[in-house]
Amino acid sequence: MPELARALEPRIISAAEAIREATVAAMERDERVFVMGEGATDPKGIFGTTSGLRERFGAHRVLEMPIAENGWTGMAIGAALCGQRPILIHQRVEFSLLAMEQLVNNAAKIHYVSGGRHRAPLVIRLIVGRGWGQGPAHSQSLEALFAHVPGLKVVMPSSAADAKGLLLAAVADDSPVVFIEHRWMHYASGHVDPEPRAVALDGPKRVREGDRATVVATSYMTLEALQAAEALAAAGCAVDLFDLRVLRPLDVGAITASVRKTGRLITVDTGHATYGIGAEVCARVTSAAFEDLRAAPVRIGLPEHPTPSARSLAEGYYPRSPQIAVAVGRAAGVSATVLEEVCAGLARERDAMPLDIPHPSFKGPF
Amino acid sequence: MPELARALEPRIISAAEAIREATVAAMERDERVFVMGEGATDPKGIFGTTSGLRERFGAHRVLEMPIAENGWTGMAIGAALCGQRPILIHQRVEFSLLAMEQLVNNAAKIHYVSGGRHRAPLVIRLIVGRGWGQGPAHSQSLEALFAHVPGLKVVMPSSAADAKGLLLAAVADDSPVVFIEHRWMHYASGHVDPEPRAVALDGPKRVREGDRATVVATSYMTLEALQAAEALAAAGCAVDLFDLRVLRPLDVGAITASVRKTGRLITVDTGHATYGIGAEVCARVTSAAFEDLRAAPVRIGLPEHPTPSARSLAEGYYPRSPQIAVAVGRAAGVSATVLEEVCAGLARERDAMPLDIPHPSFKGPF
Amino acid sequence: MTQTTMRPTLTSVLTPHARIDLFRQMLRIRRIEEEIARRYAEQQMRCPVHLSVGQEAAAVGACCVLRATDQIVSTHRCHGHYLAKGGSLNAMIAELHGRVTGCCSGRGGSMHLFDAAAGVLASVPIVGGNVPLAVGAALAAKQRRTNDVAVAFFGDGALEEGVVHESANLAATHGLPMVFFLENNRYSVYTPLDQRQPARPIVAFADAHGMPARSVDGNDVLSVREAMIHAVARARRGDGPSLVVAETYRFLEHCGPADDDALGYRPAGELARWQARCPITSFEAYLRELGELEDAIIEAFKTTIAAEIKLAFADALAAPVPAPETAQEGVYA
Amino acid sequence: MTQTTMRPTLTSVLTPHARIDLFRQMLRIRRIEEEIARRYAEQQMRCPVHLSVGQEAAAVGACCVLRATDQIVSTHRCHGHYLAKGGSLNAMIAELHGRVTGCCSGRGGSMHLFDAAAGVLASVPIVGGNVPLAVGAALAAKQRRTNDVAVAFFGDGALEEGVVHESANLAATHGLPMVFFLENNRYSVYTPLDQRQPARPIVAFADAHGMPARSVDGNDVLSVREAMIHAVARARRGDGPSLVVAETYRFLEHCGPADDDALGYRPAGELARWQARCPITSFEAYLRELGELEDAIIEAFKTTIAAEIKLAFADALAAPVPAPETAQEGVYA
Ligand SMILES: Cc1ncc(C[n+]2csc(CCOP(=O)(O)OP(=O)(O)O)c2C)c(N)n1
Ligand SMILES: Cc1ncc(C[n+]2csc(CCOP(=O)(O)OP(=O)(O)O)c2C)c(N)n1
Ligand SMILES: [Mg+2]
Ligand SMILES: [Mg+2]
Repeated sequence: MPELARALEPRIISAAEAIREATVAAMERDERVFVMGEGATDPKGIFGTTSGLRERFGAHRVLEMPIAENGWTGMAIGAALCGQRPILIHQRVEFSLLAMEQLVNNAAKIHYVSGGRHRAPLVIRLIVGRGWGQGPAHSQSLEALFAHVPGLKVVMPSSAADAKGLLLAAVADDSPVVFIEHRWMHYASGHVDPEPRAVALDGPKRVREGDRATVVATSYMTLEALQAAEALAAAGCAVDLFDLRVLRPLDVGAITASVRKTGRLITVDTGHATYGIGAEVCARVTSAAFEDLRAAPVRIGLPEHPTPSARSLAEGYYPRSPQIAVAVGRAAGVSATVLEEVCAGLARERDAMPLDIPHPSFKGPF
Repeated sequence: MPELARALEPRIISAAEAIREATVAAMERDERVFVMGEGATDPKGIFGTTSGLRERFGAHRVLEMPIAENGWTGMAIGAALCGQRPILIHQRVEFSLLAMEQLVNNAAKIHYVSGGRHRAPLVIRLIVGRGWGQGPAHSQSLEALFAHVPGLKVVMPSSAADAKGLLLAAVADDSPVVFIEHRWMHYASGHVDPEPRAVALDGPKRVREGDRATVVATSYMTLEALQAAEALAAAGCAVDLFDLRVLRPLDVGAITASVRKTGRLITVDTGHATYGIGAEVCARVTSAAFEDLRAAPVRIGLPEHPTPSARSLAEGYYPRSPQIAVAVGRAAGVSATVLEEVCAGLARERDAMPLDIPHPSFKGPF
Repeated sequence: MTQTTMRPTLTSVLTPHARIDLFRQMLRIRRIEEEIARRYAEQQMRCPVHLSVGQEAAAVGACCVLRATDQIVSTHRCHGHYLAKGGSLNAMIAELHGRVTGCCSGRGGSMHLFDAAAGVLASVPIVGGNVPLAVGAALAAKQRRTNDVAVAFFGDGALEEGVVHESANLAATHGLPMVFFLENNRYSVYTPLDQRQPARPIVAFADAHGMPARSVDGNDVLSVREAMIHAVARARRGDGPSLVVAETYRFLEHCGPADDDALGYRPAGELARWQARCPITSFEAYLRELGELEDAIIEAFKTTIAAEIKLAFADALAAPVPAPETAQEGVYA
Repeated sequence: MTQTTMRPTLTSVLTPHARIDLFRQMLRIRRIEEEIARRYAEQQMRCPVHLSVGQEAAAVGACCVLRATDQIVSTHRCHGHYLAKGGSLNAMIAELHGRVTGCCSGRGGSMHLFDAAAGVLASVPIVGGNVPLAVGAALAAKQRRTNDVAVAFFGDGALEEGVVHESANLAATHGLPMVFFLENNRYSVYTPLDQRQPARPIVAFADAHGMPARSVDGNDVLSVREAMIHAVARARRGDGPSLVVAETYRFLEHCGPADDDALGYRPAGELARWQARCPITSFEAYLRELGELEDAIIEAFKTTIAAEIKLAFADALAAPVPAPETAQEGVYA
């Protein structure tokens, strides 16, 4: 393929590969950047996102960590205060619960409390979300815990391109950024700019346009919502779909503008609904666009119980595109018969995929 | 005083004393109940709430703890699984961040994950809120972090009577209950039933009645909101004021009914507003009573930055009764001039009290 | 370092029958794990599995000196401990299959095995997170004066978690009836010990927390048992906790059914060296030497075990899956 | 236990002038703390204060061997460390008064002292939470090849926190240039050591994490200095971390300005016994014996220090408080 054609050709890679690319670029660009985590150097390389880094950048920049999450989170903060720019990785968000003290009391506050003198430029990569029967302590999506804390930035990409661009921006940011990756998002593939171009951490992105309703989704749920939105659009009901992307600091300006137009708001996020991401989006947008809201906002999230391991229970646990389509369609006034057809189509698509695995390449169990 | 008269006489004690009374009663009633914490046996007895317990119940039921929050939280869970009923105490909510892993992964989930076979009947007492220049890591109100987690119950009392009754219910509950005490709430005094009568963990309590707006407050902010509500009532604007009390499981039934009547909702809580308690209350009530809402719900909470230590900065940090009155009065359509008067009165009351201490008996710094 | 020399005690004298039973138990665990591995690819067990093949002597040697009311707390790698302590095989296999008859009614999967009747208090998938639960069980035993002991199983990786140190300090300070049982299989997932901890005798952990320790050949069921007899006796006497370190090795991959030697994270020949010290074949050889074990007995064991396993899988597959509408039940007690 | 016997090294030889300066530094810290205590009741310093009276030899002995680019990380009880490392007195007193001229612009209060120029990286009010920050500073020094070392100050209570063990393991495994400096003042708030930790030599902590340790009379500034010389040299050589335990005692209440002996949590006579071993008066006696110190010098020190303190308080009180509308600034960098 001639060079120019190749440059114009879409370059389809997975989000996991995009994360790896962003990491390589950040490390090449700035020698203060280093990577640390349990498994960062192992043969699986954290879902492939760190594969080969140690060989490329050496052991002093790609650090294998003992099982001591609080300790090495504090260590990263200390190194960041001294001018380094660590990227921390927790293979499961649950492990990072051990590091909450360091993240909430030190990382989030040290810039503020020092009157702006200290900087803690670290990126904390957390992997959330569903897996193969992982059970309740290996499958949570706890982004709301981090999003509540002033001083942290919280980012959730939903595409390969954003995974790369937002991670680059996170590494370049002088504040601590919690970068949350849904496990199934790792398999999202798409065109990714070969250049290391940061995507600003400046708020939601509209991924589909329409005027019948406003849908706000996070991370992997953006993909489910997109399927729903496309099926609805085919049935004549086009909606605005936003990928929230930056949970904190939260900017709902574009969403509010959309709701002013559509009069309806539906949120779809990856965590528990109660005291979750959708609650804030609904509360804030309701405040800002009350007069234009024509129906009560609707939230879709996980039900209020832990993740069960058994497949038969996990089935109903995770909202999928048909449920989203129903909620959105109802809000947008789509007739019951049309909605039934839309859902049937989505359900057929969904059922063609295994329930507890994200991608045919996924062989479980890890 | 003759006995009958004494029985009818209001028995005014502080919430801190009420907590101590509840603990004594629970320990007397059930020998499986025991108390543990850093400082549980020391001369200050955790704001007086554990004073004398060790002398009364012995060292095997009142355990002094090393500075190892995650360890002894796990220890408590293990003891609870074996039939004991521990009461854990963290003098600052920040210390409990070290125990998030045990609380979120084990305590909250073990009953569910075991198909109902395991029980973890523990009470985790957390002290939140403001103090004398404590700075950012000794003053947070992080109830939203716990309230987001299914499997935990989360309770916040606002009066001495409720402190006693709700704590008794928490100890009797077979699920883990996070019992959150605002530091200034400890000084709230009132009549407390001498008998150990539990107050069911079943939802909000209406503490004032009116039809101009619905105000929902948590813990210490209920007291500030009550002052505002009383001043407004005196100016002819009576509102429904609810003390939320049980943050999880959340029951907004009575609040929704009230909003159907008043058409206005204002939430006032002790934590950060964004992704906070008020967001959920607003989102949920908006869903349930959308048709009857006549204005956008209003949230009052902490601003989106850490607690500064300096008094001049703390001043504006904590919302007080005048701000609440303004928000409520505006929502309820009180005229600007009336509102100004109301606020001036409240500000006079407020300014008569020192800013950073809760009670004249408080001598700082602890 | 408190490496008390081993001296046989009265209780440590074993009848040939008891010795053979230790062999049978190890063989049983091995066979069960192997069957799980064999069937895993069928994708009926849809949860991560951390198999304990190679570490059977630790599980059996530790649990054989415990009574049913003694409590153990296990990890992600819990099958062996659960079985050695007397946990129900059927409830375990059903759990791996996500069935209502599972020990967690299908809600937990392989990393949450427990059996109240057998004294398997809980298994916990968060490394180190199980250890303080055992401290709590020991505290409850002391408070309730049951004279039971609690045993925390944990791996070499767990030693890196602060909570394990906190637990040791708590147990030692409060003189609790408990044993810290460390299976040093030298790896945390793919990372060898020397990349995660400094070079020093692992038993120094116990010194730091003022408790006695003993390090034993974890592939020798009798050595493990011997060390546990002392540790458990000490705990039951009310003299407080101690540490037992069992030096052992995992034969299969960290998580999943396969052999992973090809990945290259183990030094060449290391796996083979340890396989040559297989806890089961070496104990078999020893018992044969003593004249206590012969082909017929082994065959009989194998037959019984095979039947039991077959039944457990058949029962599991025949059992209903939990009804979706039950998913919301039982969040609160 | 690696209690290397003390051997004087070249660097450990002190000139009389340097010796006197150690005295002056301790006296200065004492006087500053006393002035804070004296003025605390005026309620102009509206934040908790954890005074270090009695522990001056630890702070000065530890910091006197460090250079400005070496980093220390301190705790809630940070005044002494901050001053000994060269932190600005004016910025500290202003911080306690919540003024814009404070080292944290008034936002942190007494428990958040730091001074970038002096190498006081941070002070942290969460027990143990500061220690991994020092590990990170040591890591940065290694990655950036600065040849600086990092020192984590912590108390006996912090030893109970898992994160301190995690930090030790991290520093040892990665061979980081760092010193764990433990001030054992025997109490955590009101709770004595024996209610919180088992009986065992505290230096066993270091063995558990494969690093050398030395326990010294923490009220003897020369002993502390001597131990630090070895520990810092080792770190700077690239040989990894070590532990120094300074045995010492707190004279005032845990938090606040008062003497709290009347509360009864200290055994009768204990405080008096330690006061008799006051690090300052005993060093003074020693220097007088050497003939290096006399009344005139001491008086001169006192005068200078008093003037400096007076100025610091006056400056603080004269400085503006932060404007309320700035409270929202600087959440993100
Ligand atoms: C807190 C925490 N961090 C990381 C993990 C991921 N993880 C699962 S098992 C494991 C290795 C544990 O090693 P070890 O304790 O030696 O047990 P082994 O697997 O060797 O039996 C790790 C790191 C986890 N489960 N929990
Ligand atoms: C994680 C945590 N738990 C509890 C506290 C409350 N606290 C403040 S200082 C202190 C005692 C610390 O003792 P030690 O480490 O010996 O230091 P010292 O006060 O003796 O200097 C405690 C328990 C805290 N700040 N952080
Ligand atoms: Mg291991
Ligand atoms: Mg101390």
